Amino acid sequence: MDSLIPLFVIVPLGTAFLMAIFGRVIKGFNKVLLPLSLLFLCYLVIRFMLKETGVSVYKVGGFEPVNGIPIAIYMIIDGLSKFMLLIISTIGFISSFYAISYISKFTAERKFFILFSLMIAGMNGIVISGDIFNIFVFLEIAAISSYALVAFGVEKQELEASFKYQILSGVASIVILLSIGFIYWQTGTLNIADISSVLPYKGVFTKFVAILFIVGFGLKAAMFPFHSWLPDAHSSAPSPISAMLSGVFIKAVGLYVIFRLFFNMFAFSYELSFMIAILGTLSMIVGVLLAIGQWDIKRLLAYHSISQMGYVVMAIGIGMTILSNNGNKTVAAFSIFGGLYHLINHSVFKSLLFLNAGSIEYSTGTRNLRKLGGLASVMPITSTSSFIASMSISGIPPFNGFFSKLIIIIAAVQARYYFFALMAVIVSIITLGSFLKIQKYAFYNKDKSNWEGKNIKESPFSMSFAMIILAVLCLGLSLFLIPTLKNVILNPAVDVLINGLKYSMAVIGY
Amino acid sequence: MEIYLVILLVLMILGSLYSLNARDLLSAVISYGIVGFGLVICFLILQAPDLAIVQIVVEVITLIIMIAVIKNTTRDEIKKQTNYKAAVNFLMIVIFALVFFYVFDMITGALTSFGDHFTRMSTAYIAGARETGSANLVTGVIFDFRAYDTLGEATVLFTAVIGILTILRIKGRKK
Amino acid sequence: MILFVLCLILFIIGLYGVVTKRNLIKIILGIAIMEYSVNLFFILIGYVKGATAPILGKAFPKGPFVDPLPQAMILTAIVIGLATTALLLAVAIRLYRKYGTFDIRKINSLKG
Amino acid sequence: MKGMTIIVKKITQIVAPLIFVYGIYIVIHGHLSPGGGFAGGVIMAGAFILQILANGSILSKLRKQESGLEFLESAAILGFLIIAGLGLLISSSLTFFFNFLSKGTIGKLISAGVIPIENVVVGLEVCAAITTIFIALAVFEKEEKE
Repeated sequence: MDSLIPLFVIVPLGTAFLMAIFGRVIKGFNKVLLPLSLLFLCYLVIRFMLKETGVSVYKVGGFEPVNGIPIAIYMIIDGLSKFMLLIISTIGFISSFYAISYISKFTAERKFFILFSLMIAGMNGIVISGDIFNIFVFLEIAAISSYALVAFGVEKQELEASFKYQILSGVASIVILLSIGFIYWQTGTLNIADISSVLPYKGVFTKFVAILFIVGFGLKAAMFPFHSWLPDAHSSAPSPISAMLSGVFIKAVGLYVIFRLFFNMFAFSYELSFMIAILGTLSMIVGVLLAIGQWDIKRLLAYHSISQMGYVVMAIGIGMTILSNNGNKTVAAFSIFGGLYHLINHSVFKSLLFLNAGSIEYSTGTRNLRKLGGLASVMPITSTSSFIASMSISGIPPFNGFFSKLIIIIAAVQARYYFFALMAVIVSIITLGSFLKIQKYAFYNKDKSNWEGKNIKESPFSMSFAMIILAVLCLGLSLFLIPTLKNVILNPAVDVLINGLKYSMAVIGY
Repeated sequence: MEIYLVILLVLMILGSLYSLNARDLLSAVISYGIVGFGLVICFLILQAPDLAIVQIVVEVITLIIMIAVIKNTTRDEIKKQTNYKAAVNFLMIVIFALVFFYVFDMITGALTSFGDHFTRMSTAYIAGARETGSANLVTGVIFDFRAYDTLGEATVLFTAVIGILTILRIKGRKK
Repeated sequence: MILFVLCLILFIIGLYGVVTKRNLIKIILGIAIMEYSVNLFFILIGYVKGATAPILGKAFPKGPFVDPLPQAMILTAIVIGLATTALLLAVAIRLYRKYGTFDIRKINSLKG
Repeated sequence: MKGMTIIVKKITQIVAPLIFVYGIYIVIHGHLSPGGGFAGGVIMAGAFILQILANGSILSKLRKQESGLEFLESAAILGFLIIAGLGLLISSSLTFFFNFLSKGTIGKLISAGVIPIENVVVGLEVCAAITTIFIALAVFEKEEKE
């Protein structure tokens, strides 16, 4: 079973290279191969989830540790990696399936599918890697393919968004490389587990490097002071890519690495964890406030991404502060559970909302809410699924978003962070207002004058099908609270974070 | 030997400052070459011939590409306007630099000084040269011990090529 | 330590270029300078006094070697830097065709 | 682009093949002396770029998507992945990136197992990639006008 780990990188990379060679010659090759390969990855993850419970370690090249020091690049699959891999491959499969019809409006479909596959390969590489420099390399694969995908339409706005994104993300990459340099200077190793056993827990050095990492990966994850690139980039990309970027990319590239490094590599201090919780709260508030005045659907959704990621960061930050104070571990676990649950929920409903926006744009040719109206009668699938997703993101029972937000709020109250809990409630209410606006202006008002005389139809099969699956998942994810599912998917991931220092024990044995 | 490096680095810093403040884009790009070629000599002094070769050819290609871009567009720098925003940005950078170097000064105690590097992971890479059979240890590391990184690196280049071809399409959408 | 400080000054200068310059090409140069300074930083870390280049063979002495791992990492980083710079230039040339200028403040069709 | 004077063209005709051969040398001796797939690949690309710059007439015939180059690049990097994957299939412990050929003696041209092969594959990939990047950026202007 362990020897199947490299397939998570080999399959998407091989798919991309094969598409580059044969895609030009064989008709329809790309459209079949990419969803199939992602479906295979889904199967592989689920197999891993069911068969493997502990930590699987794979040494690339087969080099055993010398004198107890690991020398090979390690591929590691534990609960958190499996959780992220599940999100990447499911959302990736659904978005690629959606893209089959959607992308026919663009030229150079083959390049779209190649870049899509490379992005998946980059994210999978990050998630299964146990080596910081390796994480950097795969981060660059994912980032460069996303730059190109953001600019895929090559119009004014898309190029501009891509340029801004590239500049900020490029600075972030360099800062990450610099901090890897500092780590290497101090420890002489690159393996995360080995670093955690060598790095001094206290001291200015550790804090300094931790802050450099927060700046680097915070820029990639669009946390509060670094959020300015996200609305441009996510709203300019083609819709399946917006769904991938908002739903998966910022989590796998930004948040996942922050969690991994802070829980498993640094022993975090109280100040840093409190800072993370504050940053999360601020992104939550700022994102939702900036979203109020937006009339472009995708831009509005992009701002809500900042806000919803704020929930996740806040919940994890609260968990970290409790852990660093040696507080009640159950509360910390509950808070982190809420954060991770909200992470997977967000990736489902936010991708669905972006796919809805794409479907509206596909049929009507505009994203401006003022120019839409009364679409409920002509686009039933889009409007219904959009309604489900909107209710889910605003936290209305019985949809999944309600449960995760409730858990986060309860955890914040239990941890006596009443201010955070209050903010979470208020932000949730504003979110509801914002999404009622979308529902009203796009689907349910009676004003049909904007598209009088135009022939507007429901989107084609592959797009509708993708939206239906995600809408069902929106309801289905509520079932993740059932103990059987919880024990397979969420609890192993929470365990990895709660018992952070067991990681190096499991990987290198000391 | 350290003194040569210091002189080179000062030269590189002056080159980079001139490059960023030049009134003409072509001279900006050419003085940027000072930084790149200075780096080549630094690599040679620091016993990294592999990197020196790669850096010199990459620098030449980068300069050619940049000059090709400037030749196809414009050489003129934007007219300077002093406004408060630029001043604020400049001040921010200065403050950032001060804080950065203050903290850097604090942490240097925890780090080995120049030339006293100790190896942990790469002890085995040096000792295990026979295992790879490669006389060039750097090649041994990039193609054997850490070949997986190299696969990623080659993929980055592949991605960039596909991305550039994507971005330079004339028409993005079908009519 | 003076070498590390000078190297990091180069890093700050690159950052200064990215933050304060308005010309797209200058911003790209700033990013490239930052990239170079980090490359140099790694090699400075890996240097061992009196050691030789890590190559076995007749022409090369068999003394202590400098650390090959930072060199391998920077080999990777140089190529990645080339890729990012090229992609940035491609976008810059497209933007110039669309807007007729390299001024980032005139390139502002996205608002809000 | 018109290209350069006759002197430059003639000298390029002599120099470019030499640069190309030097690039091949660097690639093949990657495991013995400084250099390797990346350096050699870029040098090889440099030979092509020199030819293109000197003889403008080549540039006017080129398209942005030189399909041959793109094919070469994709095939080379697929080859790299296949070599890595072969290790997975051949070794008994299913090791990705297993060096499955005999190591030979250090310092000989044919030694170090799969490293020289990987060097050649990477060299081809880099050469094709850099040339494509240059052509794409240089030809873009011309294609836009058409």
